[in-house]
Amino acid sequence: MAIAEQHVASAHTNSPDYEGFSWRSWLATVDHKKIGIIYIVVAFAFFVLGGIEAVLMRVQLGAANNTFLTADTYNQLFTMHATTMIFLVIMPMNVGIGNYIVPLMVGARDMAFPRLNALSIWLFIGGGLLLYLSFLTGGAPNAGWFAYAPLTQNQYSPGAAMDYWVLGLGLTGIASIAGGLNFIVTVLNMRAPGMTLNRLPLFVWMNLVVSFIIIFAFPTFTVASIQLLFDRQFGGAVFNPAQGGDALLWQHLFWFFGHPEVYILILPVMGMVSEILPTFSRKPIFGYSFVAYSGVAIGFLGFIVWAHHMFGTGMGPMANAFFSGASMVIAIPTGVKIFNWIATMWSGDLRLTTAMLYAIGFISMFIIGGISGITLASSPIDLQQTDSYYVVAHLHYVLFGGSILGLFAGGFYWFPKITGRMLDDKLGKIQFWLMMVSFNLTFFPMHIAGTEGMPRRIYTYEAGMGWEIWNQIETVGTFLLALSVLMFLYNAIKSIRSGERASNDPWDASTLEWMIPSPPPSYNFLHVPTVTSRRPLWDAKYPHAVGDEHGGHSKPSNVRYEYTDENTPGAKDIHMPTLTFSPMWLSGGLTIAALGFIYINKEILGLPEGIAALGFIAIGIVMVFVGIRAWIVDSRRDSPYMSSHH
Amino acid sequence: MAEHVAHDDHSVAHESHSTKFYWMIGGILAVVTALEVGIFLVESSFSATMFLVILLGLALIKGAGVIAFFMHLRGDAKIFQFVFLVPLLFAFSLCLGFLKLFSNHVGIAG
Amino acid sequence: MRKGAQVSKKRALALLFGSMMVLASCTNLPATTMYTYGDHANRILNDVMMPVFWMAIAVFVIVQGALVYTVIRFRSKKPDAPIPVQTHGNTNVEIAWTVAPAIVVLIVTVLSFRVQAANSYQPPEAIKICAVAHQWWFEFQYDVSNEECNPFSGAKSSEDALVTASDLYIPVGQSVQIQLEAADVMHNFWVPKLAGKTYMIPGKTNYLAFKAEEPGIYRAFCAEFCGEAHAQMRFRVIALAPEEYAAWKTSYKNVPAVSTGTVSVLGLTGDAARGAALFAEPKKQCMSCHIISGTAAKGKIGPNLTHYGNRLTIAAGVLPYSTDNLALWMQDPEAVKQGNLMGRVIKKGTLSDQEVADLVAYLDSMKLPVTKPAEK
Amino acid sequence: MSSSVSHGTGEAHQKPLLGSMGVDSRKLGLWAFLGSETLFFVTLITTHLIFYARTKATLAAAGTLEHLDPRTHYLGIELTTVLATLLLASSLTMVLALAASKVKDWKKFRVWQMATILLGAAFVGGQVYEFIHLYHEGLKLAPQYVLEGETVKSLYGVTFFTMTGFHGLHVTIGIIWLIATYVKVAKFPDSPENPMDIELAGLYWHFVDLVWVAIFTLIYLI
Ligand code: HEA
Ligand code: HEA
Ligand code: HEC
Ligand code: CUA
Ligand SMILES: [Cu+2]
Repeated sequence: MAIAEQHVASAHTNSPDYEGFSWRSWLATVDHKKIGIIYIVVAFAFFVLGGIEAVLMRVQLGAANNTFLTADTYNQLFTMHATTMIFLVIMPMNVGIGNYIVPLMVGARDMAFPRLNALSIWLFIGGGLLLYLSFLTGGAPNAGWFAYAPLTQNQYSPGAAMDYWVLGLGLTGIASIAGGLNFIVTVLNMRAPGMTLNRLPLFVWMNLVVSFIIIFAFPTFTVASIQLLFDRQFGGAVFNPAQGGDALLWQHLFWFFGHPEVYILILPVMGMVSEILPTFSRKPIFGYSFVAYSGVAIGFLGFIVWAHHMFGTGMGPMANAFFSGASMVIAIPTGVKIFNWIATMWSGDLRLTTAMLYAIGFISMFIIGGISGITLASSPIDLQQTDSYYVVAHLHYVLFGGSILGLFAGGFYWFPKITGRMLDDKLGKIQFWLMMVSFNLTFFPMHIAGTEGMPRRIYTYEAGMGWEIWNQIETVGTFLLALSVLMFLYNAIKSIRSGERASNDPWDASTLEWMIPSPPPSYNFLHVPTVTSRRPLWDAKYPHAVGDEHGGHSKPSNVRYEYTDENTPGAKDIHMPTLTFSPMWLSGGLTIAALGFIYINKEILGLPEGIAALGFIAIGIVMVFVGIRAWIVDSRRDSPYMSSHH
Repeated sequence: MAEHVAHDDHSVAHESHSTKFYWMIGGILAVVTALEVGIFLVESSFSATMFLVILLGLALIKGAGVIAFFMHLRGDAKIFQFVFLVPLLFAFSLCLGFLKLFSNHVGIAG
Repeated sequence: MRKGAQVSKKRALALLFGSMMVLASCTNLPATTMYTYGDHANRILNDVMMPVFWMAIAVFVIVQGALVYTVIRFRSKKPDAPIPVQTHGNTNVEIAWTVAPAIVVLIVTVLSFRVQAANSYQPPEAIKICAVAHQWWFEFQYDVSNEECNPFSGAKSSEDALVTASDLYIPVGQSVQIQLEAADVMHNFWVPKLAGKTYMIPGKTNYLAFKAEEPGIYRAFCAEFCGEAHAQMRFRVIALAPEEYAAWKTSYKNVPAVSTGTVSVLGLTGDAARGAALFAEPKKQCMSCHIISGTAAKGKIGPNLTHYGNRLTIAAGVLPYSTDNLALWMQDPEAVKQGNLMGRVIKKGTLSDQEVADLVAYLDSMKLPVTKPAEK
Repeated sequence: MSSSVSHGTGEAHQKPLLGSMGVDSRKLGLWAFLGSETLFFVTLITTHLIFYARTKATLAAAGTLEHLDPRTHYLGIELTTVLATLLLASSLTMVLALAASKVKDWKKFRVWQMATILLGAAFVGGQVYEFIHLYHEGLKLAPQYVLEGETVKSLYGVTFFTMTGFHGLHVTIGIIWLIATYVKVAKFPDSPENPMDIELAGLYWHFVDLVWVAIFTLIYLI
C-alpha cells in the first residue's frame, strides 16, 4: 500500500488524535483545515438529503400514472433536489476540499482571511438551513432550481416558499463570493517562496479560475434575486409581464450566472483529476500549460454562452447562432484537457487505486456528458431535446458522472491526508464498480426516454408512450446507486475509526501537502518550503527522474518530509489567529434577519403581518453588531499593533 | 498573467502624487462634470448620436480619472489592474449584450 | 486479467445500451422525435441530428477507446516497476488535438446554422393560427388577428370566433404559422413529430412555422414547467387533408343545434336537454368559466367547450374522451388532475351524480361529423 | 471587513504585510471585490436602461404621450448635479486624507477625513430628500407612475429606486467604514497599519463615487 515506504525508511506517522474533540475548537475555529472538514461533512449530509429526494422522485416515476407522490410534493422535491445538489453539495464540497488542500499545496499556513473563511462556512450553513426550514413552514420551493418568471410571482407561487429560496440562496451566495475572494488572495498572495504561477499545482490553478468565475458570475444572480424579492415583497413587477415586467429578463440574468455556475461545479474537479492521474501514473501531467490555460479558456468562454439554455425562447436566428457556436467552441479546450489526461497515462505505470479508478471513471463519463452537451448546443437539435429527459441525462452525466465521480476520486485521494487513515481500497473498488454500473443504469436510459419525447419535470406520465421500461430501469438503478453511496459511508466511518494509519505520503505524490504529517498540524508547515519546481516533493524524492520539465528544475530545495505536531520545538512560536465566535454571530444574525425578511408581508406565529418580521430583523441586526464588535476585538488580539495599547 | 517572483517588492512602489496634483485632478473632474451638464442643457444643438457619444466620452474620462489617480490604479501593481479591469470589461459587455438582446423582438426560435 | 474482464464487461454494457438505443429509435412510439412527419422536425432529424449522432458516436468511440486502451495497456503489472520516462508534453501533438475537435465543431456548426436558417423561415403564405397557453391547457384560435390573439393587448376576438381547446386542427401539406402566446406563466409548445419546441411567453409573441406531411393525430406537450399540473398539460394536433380541414372549419362554425338525446353513465340516464339547462343555470357557475357558442355561456377562465363531443381527450390530454371519463371529471376534477383551476370551485359532491350524468349527456351531444385520422 | 488578518504567519508581522504577489492581501481582496461589484451595479443599471427604453417605446407608440418621459419629468438635474459634485469633492478630500496619512500628518488627515464623511453624509441626505420628493411626485417602487393625471405602466420607478437605493446603501456603508477608520486611527495613532487601513476605506469610497459617475451620466443625463 504505502508506496513511499521504499524511500522513507520508517514511515513515521503522526498521531491523528492530537487534540481531542471539543465543540469550541470547531465552532469558533478559523483553521482552514477544520473549516474544510465542516464544509465536507455538511455537504455530504446535504448529498444524502438531495439523494433521498431523488429516490422519492424515482419511486414516483417508476411506473406510469403512479400516485406515490402528489404533484406538488414532486415539484418541491425536484426543486429542492437540484438546488441542494448544486448549491449545497457540489459547490461546498469543492470549497471544502479546496479549503483544506489549496493552502497546503501553495505552502501557506492558512487562508488569507481566516475569519472571513469562518464567516463563509457559517453563512453557507445558515443559508442551507434556511432553505430546508421551508419544508416545515408550509412547503418547500416548487418552481424549479432556475425559478423561471413569472411562475415565481406571488399570484402563482403564494406563500413563503420562493422567499425562502431567494434568501437561502442569497446567504450561500454571499458565502461563495467571500470564499472566492479568499481563494483568489490566498492563491495569488500566500504562496511559498518559489511557488510561481507557472509551478502552481493544477488543482490550485482551477480553484483560482473558479474563484474568479464566482466573483464575476454571482453578482448578476444577486441582482436578479433581489429584484424578484422586491417583486414579491413590495410589488415591484420586474419579472411580471402582466404589469409591464419582462419574464425573459430573469432567464438572461439567471443563466448569465447559471452557465458559468456549471463550470464552477466542474473545474475544481478537473483540477483534482489533474493531480490524481499524474500521481498514479507516476508521471508529470502532460502539457501542464495547455491544461492550465484550457481551464482559463473554459472559464472565459463560460461567460458568453448563457443563452444556450434559451434557444427556444425566440431570440431569433442571429442570437441563437451566436450562442450555439460559442457553446460548441468549449469542446475544444475541454477536449484538450481530456486528451492531455490520456496522454498523461500513456506509457505510465498506472496504479489502479480506487482514487485512480474514480478519476478514470470521471473522464469516461464526462466524455459522454460533454458530447450530449454538444448536441444540445446545436440550436436546432436543442429545440427537440430541450426540456426533455435528454437534458436530464446530460446534466447528470456532467454533474454526477463529472463532478460527483471526480469528488469521489478526490475523496479517496485526500482522505488519508485529512483523517490520517486510509480508506478500505478493496471495498472502495467494489463500490466504484457498483456505482459505475448503477450510475449508467440510472441515467443512460434518460437519453432514450428524452429522445422518445418524455418531457422533464413531470410527476406522472401516461402508459403506452414507450417510456415505462426506461423509467423502471432508472428506478432500479437509483436504488443500487444509493447502495453504493451507503457503502462509501460505511467505508468512511469504518476507516476513520480503525483504518490503516496513513503516512505523510501514502501515494508517493509530488505536491507539498504530502510532505507534512497526515493530518497536518494546525500550522501546516514548520518550515515554509522553498519551491524550485512544479513537483517539489517528487523532485526531492527522485532527483534523477525529473525529466525535461519546461517550467522547473530540480535545484536543491528544503522540501522534505516533516514529522511535527503541536509539541514540536518551534511550533509554539508560530502565531496562528485565535478562536473567535464572531463569524458565527454575524452569520447567525444575517440568517435570522433573512428569516424576518421572508415574512415582511406575511403572517407568522399567529402575529399580525410585519410584527414578527420586524422582530426577527431586529434580533438579527443586534446579533450582527455583536458579531462585528467581537470581530474587531478578536482581531485586535491577533494584531501586535493594537493589543499593546490596552 | 504577469509572473511575479515571490516576495519581492518591485511592483508596490506606486508613486505618491503631490497634494497639488490631486487638486488638479479634482479640478479637471469638476470641469468635466460642468461640461456634461452644459452639454445636457444645450442637448438640442447636437444630433442624438453625437450627444450620446460626447456624454459617454466625458463619463469615461471622469471614470478613468477616478480609477487611475484617486484609486491609484495607474502605476499600481498589475494584479490590481487585472482583478478590476477584467470584470469591468465583462460588465461592459454584459451591458451591451443585454441592450442588444432586448432591443429586438424576433420571436422565432429557429 | 481480472481488470481486463471488468473492462470487457463495461464494453458489453455499452454494446447493450447501444443496441437498446437502436431498438428505441426503430420503434415508432407515440411521441418519439425519431419518426417525424413535419418539415420542421424532419430537417432537425435528418439534416443535423442524425449526422451529429454519428459524429458523436465516432468521437465517443475514438476517445473512449483511447482511454480504455491506455488504461489496459499501461496498468501497473509489477509493484516495483521502474519509474516510467518522465515526459512533460509535446506541443505539436497538443496543437493537433486542439485542431481536430475544432474541425468537428465547425462541421456541426455549419449543419446547425443551415437547419436553423431553414426552420426559422416564416412562409408568408402560411395559414395563421393562434395558440394561447393557460395554466394548464392550450387554447387555439383560428382566423384572429395578432392583437386579438395576444392576451395582454386588450383586443378581444368576437365571441363566436372559431376556438378549440386541447385539439389543434391543421391542414396537411400547407405551412401553418402558429402565433404563440401565454396568458399567465411561461409554457412551451411541442409537437415532437412535427416541430421542435418554442416557448410561449407572457408578454412576448413567438412564431413557429411548420408543415405536416401526413394526415394523422400527433401527440403534443407543454414542455416548460408551469406549475402544479404541468405534467398534465398536453394536447393533440389533428392534421386533416385540406378539403376535410375546410369542411371541418365550416361545419365547426355552425352553432351547435339544440341538444337532445340521452347517455347512460354512472348507472344513470343523463338527459342532454336537462344538462343544457343545468349548464345555463348561473348557480352552477359553469357559464362563468366556459364558453359555448350560441349559448349564454361566455366565461373565459376555462376552455371553450363548443362541440365538446368532438374532443379527443378530457382536461388537456389527461383522459381519453368518453362519457364515463367525462363523468369522472365532473364528479371530482381535482382527483383527475391535481391543481387544476376548475377543481377549486367544483369539488367532489358539488354536482350530484344525476347532474353529472345530465351535463355529460349535454356536452356529449354537441358533435360534428369529422372523420378523424389515425394516431401517428 | 477591514480587520481580517493578512497572514496566518507570525513572522510576517514585523514587515509590511506583503505576500507572494508583492502586494497587501487585504488590498488585493478589496480590488477583486470591487471588480465583482462592478458587475453588480452594471446589472442594476442595465436593467434600468432596458425598462427605460421600453417605457419610451410605449409612450411613443401611444402617440400623444411622448411628453411623459419619466426621466425629463422626474430627474431634475439641479439636485443631482449638486450631489454628483459632493461625491466628487469627497473623493478629492479622501485622497487628500490618504496623502496626509502617508506623511503622518494626522491633523490634516483628520480634517480631510472628516470632510469626506460630511460630504458623504450630505450626499445621502440629498438622496433621501430626492426619494421623498419623487415619491410625492408619483414615482414609486411600483410598476407605474402618475404624471399629469395619466397613469403610465412602467418599471422606471422600480428599477430606479432599486439601483439608486443600493448605491445609497453602499455610500452609507462607506461612511461607516470611514468613521471606523477615523476612530481607529485616533485610538492607535502609531500603528503602522494606518495608511493601509485608510487606503482601503478610500478605495471603497472612490468606487462608490465611480458608480455615481456612471449613474449620473447614464441615468440622469442620457
Ligand atoms: C458540470 C456541469 C456541466 C458541464 C460541465 C456542462 C457542459 C456543457 N453543457 Fe451543459 N448543462 C448542465 C451542466 C453542465 N453542462 C446542466 C445542469 C444543465 C441543465 C440545466 C437545467 O436546465 O436544469 C445543462 C444544460 C445544457 C444545455 C441546455 C439544454 C437545454 O435545456 O435545452 C446546453 C445547450 O447548449 C448545454 C451545453 C453544454 C456544453 C456544450 C458543455 C461543454 O462544456 C461540454 C464540453 C465537453 C466535451 C465536448 C467532451 C470532451 C471533449 C472531447 C472528447 C473532444 C472532442 C469532442 C468533440 C469534437 C465534440 N448544457
Ligand atoms: C450534482 C447534481 C445532481 C446529482 C448528484 C443528482 C443525483 C440524482 N438525481 Fe438529479 N438533478 C439535478 C442534479 C443532480 N442530481 C438537477 C440540476 C436536476 C434538474 C432539476 C430541475 O428540473 O429543476 C435534477 C433532476 C433530476 C430528475 C428529473 C426530475 C424531473 O425533471 O422531473 C431526476 C429523475 O429521475 C433525478 C434523479 C437523480 C437521481 C436518482 C440521483 C442519484 O444519483 C442520487 C444518488 C444519491 C443518493 C440516493 C443518496 C445516498 C443514499 C443514501 C445515503 C441511502 C439512503 C437512501 C434511500 C432512501 C435509499 N434528478
Ligand atoms: C373556476 C372556473 C370553472 C368553473 C366554475 C367550471 N369550470 Fe370547467 N374548467 C375550468 C378550467 C380552468 C378547466 C381546464 C382544466 C384543466 O384542464 O387544467 C375546465 C375544464 C372543463 C372541462 C374539460 C375541458 C377540456 O378541455 O377537456 C369540462 C368538460 C368542464 N370544465 C365543464 C364544466 C362544467 C360542466 C362546469 C359547471 C358545472 C364547469 N366546468 C365549471 C374552469 C371552470
Ligand atoms: Cu404549461 Cu407546462
Ligand atoms: Cu449551460
